Amino acid sequence: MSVTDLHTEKSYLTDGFTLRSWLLTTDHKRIALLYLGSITLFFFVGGLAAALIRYNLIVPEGMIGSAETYNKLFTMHGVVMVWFFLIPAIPVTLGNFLVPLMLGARDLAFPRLNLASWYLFVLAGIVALYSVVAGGVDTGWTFYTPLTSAYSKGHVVATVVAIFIAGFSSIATGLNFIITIHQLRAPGMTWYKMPVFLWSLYATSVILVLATPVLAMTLLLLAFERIFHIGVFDPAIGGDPLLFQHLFWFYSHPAVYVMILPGFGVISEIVPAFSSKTLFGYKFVVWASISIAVISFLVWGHHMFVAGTSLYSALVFSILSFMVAVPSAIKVFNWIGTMHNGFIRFDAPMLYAIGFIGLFTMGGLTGLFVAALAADVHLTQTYFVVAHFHYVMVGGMVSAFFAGLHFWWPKITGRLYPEMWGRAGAVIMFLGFNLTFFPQFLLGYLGMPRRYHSYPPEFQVLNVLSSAGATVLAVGYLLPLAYLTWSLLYGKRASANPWNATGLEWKTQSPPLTENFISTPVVTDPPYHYPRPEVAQHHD
Amino acid sequence: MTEASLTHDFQYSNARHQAESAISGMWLFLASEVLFFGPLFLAWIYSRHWNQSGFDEGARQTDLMLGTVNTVILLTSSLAYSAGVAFIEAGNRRRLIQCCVIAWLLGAAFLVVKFGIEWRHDFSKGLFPGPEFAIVGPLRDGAQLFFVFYFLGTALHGLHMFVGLILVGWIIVRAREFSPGYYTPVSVVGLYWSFVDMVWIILYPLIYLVGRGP
Amino acid sequence: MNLWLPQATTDAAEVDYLIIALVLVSCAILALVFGLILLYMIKYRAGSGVDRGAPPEKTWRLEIAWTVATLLIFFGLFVWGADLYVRLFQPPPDALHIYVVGKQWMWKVEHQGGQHEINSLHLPIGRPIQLVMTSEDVIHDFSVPAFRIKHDVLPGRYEALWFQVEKPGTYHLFCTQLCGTGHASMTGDIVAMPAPEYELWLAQNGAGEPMVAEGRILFMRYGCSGCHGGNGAGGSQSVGAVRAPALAGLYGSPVTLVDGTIVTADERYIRDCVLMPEKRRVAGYPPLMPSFTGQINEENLLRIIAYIKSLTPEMQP
Amino acid sequence: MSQRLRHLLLGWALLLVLLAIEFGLSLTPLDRLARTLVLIPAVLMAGIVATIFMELGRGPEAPRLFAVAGLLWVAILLGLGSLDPMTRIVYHVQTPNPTSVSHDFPEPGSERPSRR
Repeated sequence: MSVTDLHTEKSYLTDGFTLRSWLLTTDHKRIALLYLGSITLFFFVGGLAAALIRYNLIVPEGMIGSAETYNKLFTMHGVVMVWFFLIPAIPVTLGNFLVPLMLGARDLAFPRLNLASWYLFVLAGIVALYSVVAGGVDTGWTFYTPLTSAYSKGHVVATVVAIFIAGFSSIATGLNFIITIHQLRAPGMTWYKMPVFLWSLYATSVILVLATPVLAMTLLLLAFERIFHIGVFDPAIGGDPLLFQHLFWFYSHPAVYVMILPGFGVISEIVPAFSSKTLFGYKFVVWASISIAVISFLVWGHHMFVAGTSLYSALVFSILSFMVAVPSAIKVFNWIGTMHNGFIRFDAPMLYAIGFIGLFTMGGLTGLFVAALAADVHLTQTYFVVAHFHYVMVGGMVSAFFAGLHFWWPKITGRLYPEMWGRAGAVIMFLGFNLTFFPQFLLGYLGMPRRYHSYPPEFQVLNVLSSAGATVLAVGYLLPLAYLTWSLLYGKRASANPWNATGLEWKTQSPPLTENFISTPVVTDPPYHYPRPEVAQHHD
Repeated sequence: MTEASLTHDFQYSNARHQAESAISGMWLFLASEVLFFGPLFLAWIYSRHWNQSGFDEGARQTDLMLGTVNTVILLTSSLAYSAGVAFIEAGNRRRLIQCCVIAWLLGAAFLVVKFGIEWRHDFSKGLFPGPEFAIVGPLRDGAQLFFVFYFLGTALHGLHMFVGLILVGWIIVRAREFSPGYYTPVSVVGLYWSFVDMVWIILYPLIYLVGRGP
Repeated sequence: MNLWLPQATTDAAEVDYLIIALVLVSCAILALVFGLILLYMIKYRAGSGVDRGAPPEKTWRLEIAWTVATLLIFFGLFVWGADLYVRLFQPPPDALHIYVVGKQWMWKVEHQGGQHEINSLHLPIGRPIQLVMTSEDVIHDFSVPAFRIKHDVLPGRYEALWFQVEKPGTYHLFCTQLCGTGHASMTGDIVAMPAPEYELWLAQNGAGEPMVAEGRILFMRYGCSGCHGGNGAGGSQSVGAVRAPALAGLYGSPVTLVDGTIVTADERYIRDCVLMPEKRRVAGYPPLMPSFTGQINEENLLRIIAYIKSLTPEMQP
Repeated sequence: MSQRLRHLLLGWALLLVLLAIEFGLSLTPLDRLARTLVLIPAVLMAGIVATIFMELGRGPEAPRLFAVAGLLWVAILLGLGSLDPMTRIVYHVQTPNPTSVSHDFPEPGSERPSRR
């Protein structure tokens, strides 16, 4: 029956049912769904690798016999998760879907480029999976030379090519977003009337466009060195292996903010909506996003405090790293300030959002440990670092992704997900995550190095704890997959604005028409213009 | 693109709006390109910093004359194309085509000189880094680093030139569609063409000049 | 926690104080964040009828307040961490030098007396130890959690790492820079013992020639003495030899290079001179010295350097 | 129209002049570090291409924003990126005339017998 509804009601989903109408579409909403499918696939591929990693570490000598297999596993986990899930996830799915809707535009500035970027992404994914099938890589996702350029037996070049292509897909997306935000704002949609989600995507795109090409060239230099057995990183001829690390982190540190900034945006939409209160300190949040994008380019050296760089650069990069934490702190306080005096509802998106604030705060604070030089010397390259960036990326970014997915699910699919299941998923994910990764902070302090296939027995207890937590976390991830899929067919039909949220995307029907709006909207209200709760009561 | 009207796609309010977007987009892409070449320049700084004599010795092996001639060729090609843009702006399509053809020929000439002549000499002189590298003695390593930079830099620039030639050719083919009212592709390709020129303007001293001299 | 991870060196405790301080700051901020969230979740839940007051007008005062507060805290932590870091990486002059070579996938250690060990390092407590480390292949990292120190070990250059062990005992040594398949097996034991026991250990394991003696033999075999003279007295003295700088007393002294820069002749410098003479050429000497790259392996190079270090101007033939 | 053409030709002439300058500069007996000065004309040339050929000054402000961003970020990359090698290992000391020493001996392996 529900399927027939889909056919009857006019929306971007019912605008053509042929495979062609999907694979050759230039509709940003359909491309978002194409992307959603691809990144979900990669998320579970990377997740499988993670599961095997945790499985291996249950016993000190390693459950998986061969160290080589283990090294290939965590390399695959890193490469797939970083370039094929974390970096694209929010921008290419929620971003693609919402940027034009929130701006009151009919599509992105360059729809065909948008489709092309998806095909590039798929191509990159195929090459990456090929390199795995062909035998994999064992160099870690950081590809440090000379291990990668001369010693590794793995399929380095294939993997590098995959990342290279994926990079251009990101550049295309970022470029598209920036131009769209500059050019296609609806009448009355001034810069300071834009939702913070758009601001954070703008900041993200700046990083994508200006950092990714650096990675591209770095990988070219690496491939050249591996193919011709000579290159600028080769210490044997006076090249400098640290140059590779500088270049790699010039991209990869800002890339961390590519992962988390869109999350900030999502949370900045959800917290006001479920506190039915305007965002606290809008301009501060906006400029915090922009300054994060800029400062994130000035801190890469903190990945190299024990790598043999000069003392001076270590000092400079250390203080800059502390600076980048300030705008993040500002955001956290502003979200809490938003909750103050609000009318807080605890639907699943809000639960995910609160989980995000907690986990991200922990991730951010442990970042201070590794920014403080002397502490970093002890903690870097250990499980402390692993725990730290998983708190930011998985605890932070993935929670935000699920928060946003639940928040806009009714808009995207026209269906409501089962609320109770949603809340259960949020809670299980939060608990499972902490069970998995908190023990790793202790492991790190005690000195357990990362990327170890086997370890001294005294580390076993904490490792078993972590692996046990991982199973809970796995349930937390499989649950939404199940009930969200279920809701596609049997979920209740969603109204245009099920959350009483502000923002243009809620002013059009769910799911939206192919052309988004019947007539181009005109913006008059400031952002997050939530009526005082008394009024809000009447809405329900 | 079904709703796309003659002059502009449906998401834009008018043709000018779309033109501005396209031009801004190209500029942003070029900014990205600058960062693409950035690491190459940083590699130049590192390699020369650690191995100055050898690196400069490598630079002395390059062919200053061909390099300089090529630079002039490229500058002129860029001028020709920009003139073409000015002409179509003024509605003179015939001149546009002539300018584009000149620009195209000059660009092709650059590639012939660079890869047909200069690279051939370099290879025959055994300057490609590796076991058979010609320069021996204490300066060998630095010189090899220089030629890693040289070959990678010129190859990537050449690749950009090649793409540029295809684009300019495409403009020539489509020339009859353009008018003072609509010539966005001409301007956009022009931006790219001049940018490739710019890259060479920076590469030229890094390859031929800085290392040379007494 | 410290109960589980011994503080074996003088600096270990200091690093722990810094980490504890960081933990306290984090806990305070976490308590604030979680506390407020929980409070508001209960107090301002949609159902509750508490008076919300008027919507806030000006927010910037608060914003400035918490921005400045975080800035100050962070800056304090930076200074603390930086100060300690600088001390961690400034070896004292009187440190006992021990040579470490990393290769896939083992640690090779050589003591002054020529004693070798693999994947273990015996050292005396109560005096500063300076490791002179290099790698034969990829980047490794010498990490001893009980000492709260680690440093990458790079091919083609020396990295120094120093510490003073206070507590005797056996401590984990890890390679913490992914170095290939056997990465996890590139571990070892640091055995810290009182000075007398260390001397005893040296005596029992003193099979190998002392590094200096071996270095002297290599110095002849590689023909260094041809130009630099026996005992490195300098070429000019020895008849018919080419003019080459004297090496006696070179170690630790400042050297002016052709490009006018002045460097201190440390292990790193001497190593470069042997492998890439052109790069580190001394002012006033013709560029005649051939490069020994690929002709001397790391261990022999270490011996030659140890020999050159041992040379003093008094030792004329 | 013709005025625009004159503009372009002027820019082109300027480019050739700057090219000649850097070309000449590279042949002067400059110290190795000072020789990087030839990059200054090059940067000016790039600026001329951007402003005159690519008409950066005309049209919407977004392109100018992007151009500045590109420059700023590449400056960050090269600046912060070279901070480390420039301050690693060797401690530079100002000597009265750094070049004087290196002039006493011909560059090893260099074909040029003398430096002038």
